[in-house]
Amino acid sequence: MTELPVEHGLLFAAALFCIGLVGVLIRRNLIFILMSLELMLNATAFVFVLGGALHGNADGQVMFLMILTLAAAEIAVALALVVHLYRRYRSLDADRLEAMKG
Amino acid sequence: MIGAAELRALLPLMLVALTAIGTLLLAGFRRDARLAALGYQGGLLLTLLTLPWALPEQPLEVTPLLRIDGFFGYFAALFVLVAMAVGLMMQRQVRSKTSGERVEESYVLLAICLLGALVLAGAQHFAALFVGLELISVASFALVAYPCGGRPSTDIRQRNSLEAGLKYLVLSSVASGFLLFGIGCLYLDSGSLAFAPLPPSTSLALPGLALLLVGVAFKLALVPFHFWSPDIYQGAPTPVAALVATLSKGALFAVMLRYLWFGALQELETLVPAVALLASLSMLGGNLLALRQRDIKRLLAYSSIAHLGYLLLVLLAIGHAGVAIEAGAFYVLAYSLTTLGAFALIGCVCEAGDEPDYRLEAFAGLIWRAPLLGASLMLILLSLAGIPLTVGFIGKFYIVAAGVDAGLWWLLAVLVAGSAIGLYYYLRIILIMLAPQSEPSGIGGGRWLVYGLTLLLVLLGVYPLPVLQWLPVL
Amino acid sequence: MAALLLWIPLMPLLSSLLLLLAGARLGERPVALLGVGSVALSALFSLAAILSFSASDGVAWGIETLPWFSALGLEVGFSLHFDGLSAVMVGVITGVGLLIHLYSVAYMAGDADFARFFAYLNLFVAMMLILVLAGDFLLLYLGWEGVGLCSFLLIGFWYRQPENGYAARKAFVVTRIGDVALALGLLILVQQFGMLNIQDSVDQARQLWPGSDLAGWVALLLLGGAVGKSAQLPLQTWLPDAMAGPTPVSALIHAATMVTAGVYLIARTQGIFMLAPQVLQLVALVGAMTLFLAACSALVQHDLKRILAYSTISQIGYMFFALGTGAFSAAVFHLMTHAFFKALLFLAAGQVIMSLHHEQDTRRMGGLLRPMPFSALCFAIGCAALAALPLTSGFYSKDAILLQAYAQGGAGFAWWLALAGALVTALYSLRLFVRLFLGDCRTLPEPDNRPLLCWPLGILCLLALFGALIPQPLHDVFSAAPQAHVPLPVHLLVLAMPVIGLVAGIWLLLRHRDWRQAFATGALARWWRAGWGFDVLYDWLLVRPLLWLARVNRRDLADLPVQLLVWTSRICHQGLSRLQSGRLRHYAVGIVGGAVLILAVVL
Amino acid sequence: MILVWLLLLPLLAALFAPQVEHWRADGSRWLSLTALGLQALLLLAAAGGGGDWWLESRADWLPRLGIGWHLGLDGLSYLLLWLTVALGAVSVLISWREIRQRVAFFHCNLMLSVAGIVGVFLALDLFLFFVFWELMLIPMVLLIAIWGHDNRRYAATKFFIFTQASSLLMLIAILGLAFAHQSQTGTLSFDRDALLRLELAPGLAYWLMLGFFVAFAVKLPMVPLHTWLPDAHTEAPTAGSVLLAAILLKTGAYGLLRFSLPLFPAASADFSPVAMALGVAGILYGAKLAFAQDDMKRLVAYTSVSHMGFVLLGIYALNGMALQGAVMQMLAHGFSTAALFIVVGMLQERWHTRDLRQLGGLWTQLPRLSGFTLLFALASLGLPGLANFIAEFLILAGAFQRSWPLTAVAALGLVGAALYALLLVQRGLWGGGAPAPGRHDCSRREWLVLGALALALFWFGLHPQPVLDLVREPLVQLLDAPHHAAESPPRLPVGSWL
Amino acid sequence: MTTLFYLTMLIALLAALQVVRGLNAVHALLHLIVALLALALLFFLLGAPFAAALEVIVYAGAIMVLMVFVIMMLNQGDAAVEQERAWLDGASWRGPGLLCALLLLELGYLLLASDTGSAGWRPVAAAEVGRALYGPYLLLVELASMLLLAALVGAWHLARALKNRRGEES
Repeated sequence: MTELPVEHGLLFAAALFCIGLVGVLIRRNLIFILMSLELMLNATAFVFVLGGALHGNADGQVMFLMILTLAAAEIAVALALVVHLYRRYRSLDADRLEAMKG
Repeated sequence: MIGAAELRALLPLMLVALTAIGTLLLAGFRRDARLAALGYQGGLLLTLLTLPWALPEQPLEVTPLLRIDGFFGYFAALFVLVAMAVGLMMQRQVRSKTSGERVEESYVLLAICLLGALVLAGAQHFAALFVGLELISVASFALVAYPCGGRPSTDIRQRNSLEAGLKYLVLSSVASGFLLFGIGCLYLDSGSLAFAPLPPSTSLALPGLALLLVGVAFKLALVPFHFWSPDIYQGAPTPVAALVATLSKGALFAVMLRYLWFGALQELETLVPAVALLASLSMLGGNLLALRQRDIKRLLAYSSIAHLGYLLLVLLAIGHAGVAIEAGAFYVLAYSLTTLGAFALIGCVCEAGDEPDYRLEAFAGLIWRAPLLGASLMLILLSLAGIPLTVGFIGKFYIVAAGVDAGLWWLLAVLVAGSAIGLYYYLRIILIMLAPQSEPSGIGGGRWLVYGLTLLLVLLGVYPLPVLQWLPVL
Repeated sequence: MAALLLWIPLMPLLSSLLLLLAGARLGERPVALLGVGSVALSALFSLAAILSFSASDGVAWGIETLPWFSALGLEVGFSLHFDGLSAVMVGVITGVGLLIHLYSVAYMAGDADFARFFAYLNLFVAMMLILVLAGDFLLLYLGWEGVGLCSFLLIGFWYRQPENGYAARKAFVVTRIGDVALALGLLILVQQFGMLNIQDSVDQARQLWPGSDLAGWVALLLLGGAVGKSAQLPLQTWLPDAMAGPTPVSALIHAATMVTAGVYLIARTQGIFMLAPQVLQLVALVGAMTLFLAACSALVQHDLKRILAYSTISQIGYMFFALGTGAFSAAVFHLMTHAFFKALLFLAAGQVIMSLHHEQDTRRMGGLLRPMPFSALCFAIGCAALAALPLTSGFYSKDAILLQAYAQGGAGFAWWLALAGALVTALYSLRLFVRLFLGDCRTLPEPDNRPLLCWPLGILCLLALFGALIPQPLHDVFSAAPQAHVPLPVHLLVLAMPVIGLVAGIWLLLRHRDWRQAFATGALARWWRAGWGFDVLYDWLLVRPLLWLARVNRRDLADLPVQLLVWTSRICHQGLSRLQSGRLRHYAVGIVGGAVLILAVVL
Repeated sequence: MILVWLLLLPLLAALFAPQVEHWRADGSRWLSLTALGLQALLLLAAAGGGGDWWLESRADWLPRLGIGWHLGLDGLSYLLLWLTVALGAVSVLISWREIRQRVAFFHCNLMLSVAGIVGVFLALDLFLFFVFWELMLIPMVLLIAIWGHDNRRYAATKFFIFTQASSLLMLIAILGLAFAHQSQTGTLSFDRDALLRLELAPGLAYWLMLGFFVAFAVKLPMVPLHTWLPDAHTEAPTAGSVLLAAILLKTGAYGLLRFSLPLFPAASADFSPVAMALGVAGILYGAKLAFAQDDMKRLVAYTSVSHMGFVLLGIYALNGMALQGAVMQMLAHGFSTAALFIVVGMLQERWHTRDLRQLGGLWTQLPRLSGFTLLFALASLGLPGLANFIAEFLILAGAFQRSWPLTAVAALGLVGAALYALLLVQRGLWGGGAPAPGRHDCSRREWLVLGALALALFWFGLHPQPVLDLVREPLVQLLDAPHHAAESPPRLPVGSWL
Repeated sequence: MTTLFYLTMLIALLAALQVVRGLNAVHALLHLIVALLALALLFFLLGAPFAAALEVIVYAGAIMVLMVFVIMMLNQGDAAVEQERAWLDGASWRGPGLLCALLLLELGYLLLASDTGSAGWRPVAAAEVGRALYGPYLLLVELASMLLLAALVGAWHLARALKNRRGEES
C-alpha cells in the first residue's frame, strides 16, 4: 500500500485520457478509435479506483465495475456495427461515414 | 434496506424492467410485432396506472441511489407517456411497411431506454446517474442503427442508420469519458458519489463540474457539442429520433435539475459564465443552423439545439428564481410533447411512399391535401416557435419568467434574438405547407397519434392548470 | 335672421353636393339652373342680410349654430359672425359670383363636365362664404382649405393635360405651406386661450398681450397663411400657373375672391396685428414689394391671362400695403373694386379667348377693336379702372390707399414703391389694351355675343366704373384711423401718377418702337417674364432636392439594417453548416474544443 | 357575458366556416357577416355603462401564476371595437369577388384575426392581452401568405418576425412587472388593476416601459421599425391590407394608451420627448417615402407610417387634447386608409396593375371610383371637414403645448401629405393616357362600401363629439395618474420664446 | 514501491501511445493489453485487488479477446498497415494533438491546484466491495444487468442481419 500523491495519480489519468482522446481524433480506422475509447474509459476508471483508495470506501470500485460493464456493452454493439461497416464499404475508414452533413 | 415501502416505490422501475424482459420473452415465444407491441404498451400502461399508487406520500430514499418523490413521479409519468408514444410510432411503421422488419427487439430496447430515464428521474447518486445514462445510451445506439439489423430495408436508410449509429456510439462514448472523469474528480474531492452540497473549500470540484458539464452538454446537444445530433436525427428511424430528442435529453435534464437543486449551487457560480456561454451559443447557433436547412429532421435537430439552449436558462436561474424548477419541468414537457408531435407527423407525411422523403418540400400543400394534418403541423410549429395557445408558449413563458426572476437580462436578449431567427424557419415550413399543392402524394398511417398529440398540445396550451398544479409538488 | 345667415353658404353647398352626386345624369339646363339658382338665392339672402345689418345700424351679430366639438381643453363651434367686413365680402362673393356663374353657363356650354364644373364652382362659393362668415378660426380654416381644394380642382379641371394637373398641385402645395403657418398660429391661440372664436380671441389678445411677443408670433404666422393664399411674396409663384383653369374660374377664384382671403384674414384679425407693429410693417413691405415686382412682370408677359394674373398679384399687393400701413378700410375698399374690375377684365378676356379659338398669346392678337367692340369697351373700362384713371372705381380705392398710407406713415420706401407701381400699372394696362385691340388683326375672331356672356360684363362695367359708390359699413370693424393731413403735392402726385404712366406709355408706343423691341427681348424682360426667377430658385432650392431625395431613397434606407441582419444570419448559417461536415473526427474535435473552451472559461 | 360572446362570435364563425361552405358556395361570407352583425348588436347592447368599466368579465385561469381571465370594456375599447366590427364587415364585403380560392379558409382566418383583435381591445390581464396580441397575428400572416400578391412570402415572414420578436420583449417586460408585483406583495399577478398600484424603481420602470414600447411601436409602426409595413401592406390581399391598416395598427396605439402610459406614468413622461421626436420623424419620413413610390399600394402604405406618426406624437404629448386627437386619428386613419386600400384593390382588379406609371386618366373611365379616390386622398391629406383633420389638429394643438418646435416640424407633415395625396390624384386619376376602355365603374356593393366609408369620414369630421365623449373618461383617468400631475408641463412655455 | 508506481504509470502511458500511433491493429491491441495490465498493477498497488483482478479478467481477457476476434475476422492484412501509414501523416496529428495538449494543460493546471488531503488512504478489499455491491448498490447491479441485456439484444439484432446477408450472398 503506497501513498501516491493524488495529484500525480490524477495527472496520470489525465494524460492517459488525453492520449486516448488524441487517438479518437486522429485515427480513421474505427478499430483504433474503439481502442482509444477503451484507453479513455480506463483512465476514468483509474480515477475512481484512486478515489476509492484515497477515501477508503468501496464506491470507487463499484463505479469501476460499472465502467467495466459499460465498456463491455459498448464494445459489443460497436463491434457489431464495425462489422456492418466493413461489409458495406470493405473498409474501416471512419471518414467514409459522411453521407449526412450540412 | 429494501422493505415493503421501498419495493412499492420501486414498482414503476420494476414494471418497466419486467416489460422489457417480458417483451423479449414474448418475442422469443412468438415473433409477432403486434404481440410485442401489445406487451410493451400493456406493461407501460400498467406502469402508468400504478404510478400514483406507487408514489409514497413523503419523499423516500430507496437505497442511496434513488429518491422517489413528486419530482420522480412527474418525470416518470412524462417519460412513460413519451415512451408509449414512441412505441405507437414504431408500431405504425411496422404496419406501413410490409417488408417485415423485425421490430420486436426494438420494444425491448425502448423499454430499457425508459428504464434508464426513470432511473435518471429518481437518481440522487452519481452511480445511478451514470448507469441510467448508459442504459439510455447503449439501448439507443442499437436503436439508432436498428435498420441495419432488419431484413433489407432501403439502402439509404440502412446506410444512414449505420452511419448514425457509429457516430453516436463513438461520440457518445467520448462524452461519457468526460462525464466519468468529471464524476471521478467530484468523487475524489468528496469521497462520496451521492448528490450533495459540495464542501466549499475544495478545488477539485471545479474541474469535476466542468468536465461533467462537457458530458452533459454533449448529451443535451449544446453548441459546440451538438454536431452529432442532426446526423443522428436524420439517420435514425423516425421514432428513435423522437426518442433521442425527447427521452434522453429530458431525462438528463431532469437529473441535472435535481443535482443542482440538491446543492451544487454555490459551485455553479463559477460555472455560470460557461453555462451562459453554452446557452447563448446554442440559442443562436441552433437557430442559425436551422435557418435554411432543407431536411426536416435535421431542421428539428437544430431547433432542439436551440430549445435546449433556452432550457439552460433554467439551470442558471435555479439559485435565484423560485419558478426555475417548475419552469424546467414544464418546458421539458412542452418540448417533448411538441417534438413527439413533429416526429409523428414526419412519420405520417414523409414516410408514406416507398422511399422516405424528408425534404421540406414533402410538406408542400399539405394543408390542402390533408387539412387536419396541416393544421396539426401548423400548431406543432407554432408550439415550437412559442406562440400562445400552444403548450410551447407556456413553456417559453415559464423560461422567460425564470430568466426575468433571476435577472438574466443578457441571456434573455439572446433568447429574443434566437427566437426571432427561429421564427423564420418555422414560418418557412408553414409557408411551404400553404403553397399550392404540387403533386398529390399519399399520407401514411398513424395520423391519430398526430391528432392526439396536437390536441394535447393545444389543451395544455390553453389550460395547463392540471399540470401546473402538480408542479409545486416537485 | 340667424337662419338666413346660415342659408347663405348652405345654398351653394347643397346644390354642389347635389350636382356632385347626381350631376352627371342631369342635362345642362337643370344643372345651370341649380348652379346659378343656388348662388342667386344665396346672393338674395346676402342682400337681405346686408340690408338688415345696415338697418340695425351696423351692430355685428353672430350666431352659435351648432357645436362642432369640444375636446379636453378646446371648444369649437360652427359659429357665424356677421359684421361690416363680412358684409362687404359676402356681397362681393355672391354678387360677383352670381355674375360669373351666369357667364359660365354660356362659357362652359357644351363641355362634357358641365355639371362637375358647377359643382366645384358652387362648392367654392360655399367654402368662400364659410370663410368670410366664420366666427371661429377653425371654421375659417375649413373654408380656407376648402377654397384651396376647389381652386385645385378647378385649375385641374381639364385634367387630361398633364400641365394642368401640375399647376393645380403646385397651387395647392404652395398655398398649403402658408396654411401650415396659419395652423401654427391657431395652435398658439388654442394654447393661450383654449378656444378659437375669432372675436373673443382677438379681444383676449387685446387685453392680455400688449407688450408680449406672442402677438408678434401669431401675427407673423397669420401673415404666413395670408401670403400663401393671396399669392404674395414669397409664395406668389402659384398664381400665374393657376391660369390653367377655365377663365371664369380665374375670374372668380384667382382674381375676385379667393386670393383676397389673405387680405380678409389680416383685416379680420386686425386687433392682433395692431399689437405687433413690426409685423404690420412687414405686411406693408411684403405688399409693396409684391405689387412692384408683379407689376413689372405683368409688363412683359405675352400670355393674356398671365398678364392679368400678375396684375392680380400686384393689386393684392396694394391691399397688403394698405393693411400694413393701417389703412384697413382702404384695403377692403380696394378689395371690392378690384373684384369688380378684375372680374370684368377676366370675363372679357374669356370672351376674347373664346372668340379666338382658345388663343391666349397676345402676340397673336391685335386689331380686335373693330370686330369686337363690346369686348373692347369692357377692356377699356377694366384697364382704366386697373390703371386707376380718375373717375373709375379703381381710382378711388387706390387713391385712398396711397393717401391713407402717406397719412399714416409718410413716404417711406414702401410708399414710393407703391407709387412706382401705380405708374407701371398704367403702363401695362395700356400695353394690354393696345396689344389686343389696336394694330393689325393677326387672328380672325369669331365674335361670340350670346347675351349670357354679355350681360354680366355689362353689369361689371357699371360696377367697375361706379362701384366705388357702394357704401362700405366698415367704420365699426376697424378702429378708425386718425385723420392726418396730407399735403396737396402728394395728393396731386398720387392723382397724376396713372396719368403720367398713361402718357408715358402712349409716348413710348408712338415713338420708341426700337427701344421697346430691344427691351422686350432683353435679359431684364426675360427675368421679369419669368416672375423674377422665383420659380427657378424654388426649383433648385426645394423641388429638386426633394425629388432627388425621393429617388435616392425610394427603397427606404431604414430597411437596410434589416437586410444587413438577414444577410449576416445567412452568412453565419452557411459558415456553421459548413462545419457540419459529416465526419466523425471533426465532430470529436468539436467536443474537445468545447471542453477546452469550458475549461478556459472556468479557469 | 356580452364580452365573452363578443369574442366567441367570430371564433364560432371561423370554426364553422368550412362546414357552412358545404351547404352553400358563399356561405362562409354570409356567416362572417352574420357574426359581425351580431357583434354589432352586442355592442349596441353594451353601450353606455357607468363606472370605470362599463362591463367586466372575470374568471380564474391559472391562479397559481396570478393569471386570470379579465376583460373590460370602456369608452376607448368600445370605440375600437366598433371600428373593428365595421371594418371587419368591410373586409368581408370587399373580398366578395377578389377572393375566389379557398374562400372558407379565408374567412376562417379573417374571423380569427378579428377575434384576436377583439380580445386585444378587451383584455385587462396582461397575460391574456399577450395571448390575444400574438394570436391576431397568425391568421394575418396566413392571409398575407396565402392570398397575397407576388412577393407574399417575404412580406409575411418579415411581418411575422418583426411583430413576434418585438412582442417577446413585451413578454419579458410583462414578466418583469409580474415579478415586481411578487416582490412587493408576495404574489404574482398579471392583472392590470393590481399592477397599476405598483411602485417601481425609476430605472426598472424605464426598461420595462421600453419593452412595452418597442412591441407597440413596431405594430404602430414607428420609424425606424416600420419596414415590415410597406411590404406587408403591399403584398396582402385588399381585405388583409384593410384589416392591417385599419385595425391592427391601432392595437399598437391602444396598447400604449391602455398599458404603457398608465403602468409607467413617470417613465413615459421621461421618455415622451424621444417618442414625440420619433413620431415627428415618422410623419415626415413616411410622407417622403410615400411621395417617392410608384406602386399605389405602397404609397398608401407609407401614408400609414406618416399618419401613425401623428398618433405617436399625440399619445406622448400626454395631454387630453392630444390624446383625444390620437384616438380620433386612429379612427380616421382606419377609415381613410382602409378606403384607399380598397380603391387600390378595385383598380387592381380592373387593370391588374398598381403602377402609377402605367395608370392615369382614370377619371374619364371611372368617374365615380375616381371621385371616391379623390375624396379619400383628401381625407388622407387632412382636409378640414373630414375626420382626419380634427384628429391632426387636436394632436398638433396638444403637442404644441408640450413642445412647440417639434410640433412646428410635425406640421410640415401637412405639406408632405398634400404632396403625396395630390400626386396620387394627379398621376392616377388625371392625365391623358387612359388605359383600355370598357371597365365597369363601381358596382352596387362597392358603392355601398365606399359610400359608407366616405360617410363615416364626413360624419366624424363634422360631428366628432361622440368619439371625443366616448374616450374622454378613460383618457382623463389616464392623465390623472398621480405621477402625471407632477410631470404635467407648465402652461406657458411659449411666453418665453424670445 | 513508489518507483514501481511511477514505472508502471510510464509503461501504461507508453503502451497507450503505441496503441494510438500503431499501424498494425493486432500490435496495437497487444499494446493495449499491456497498458491494461499495467493499470491492473496500479489498481493492485492502490489497494484494490478486486479491481485489478477484474481488469485482467474481464478487460484484458474478455473484451480484448472480442476485439481480437473481430480483427481476425475482418483480416485486413498488410495492405491495411500501408493504409494506416497513409492516413497517419504528420498533418493529421498536429491539430488534434495541439488541442489535446491544450486540454491536458488546462486539466493539469486545475488538477495540480487541488489540495486534496490523503487522510483516508486505505486498501479496499474484495469482500468490502462485495458487501457494497450487494448492499446499498444492489439496485445498481440489477441495472447493470439491464445494461448488459440492452447490449445483448442490440448486438444480437444487429448481428442477425449479417447472418441473413451472408445467407443471401452465398
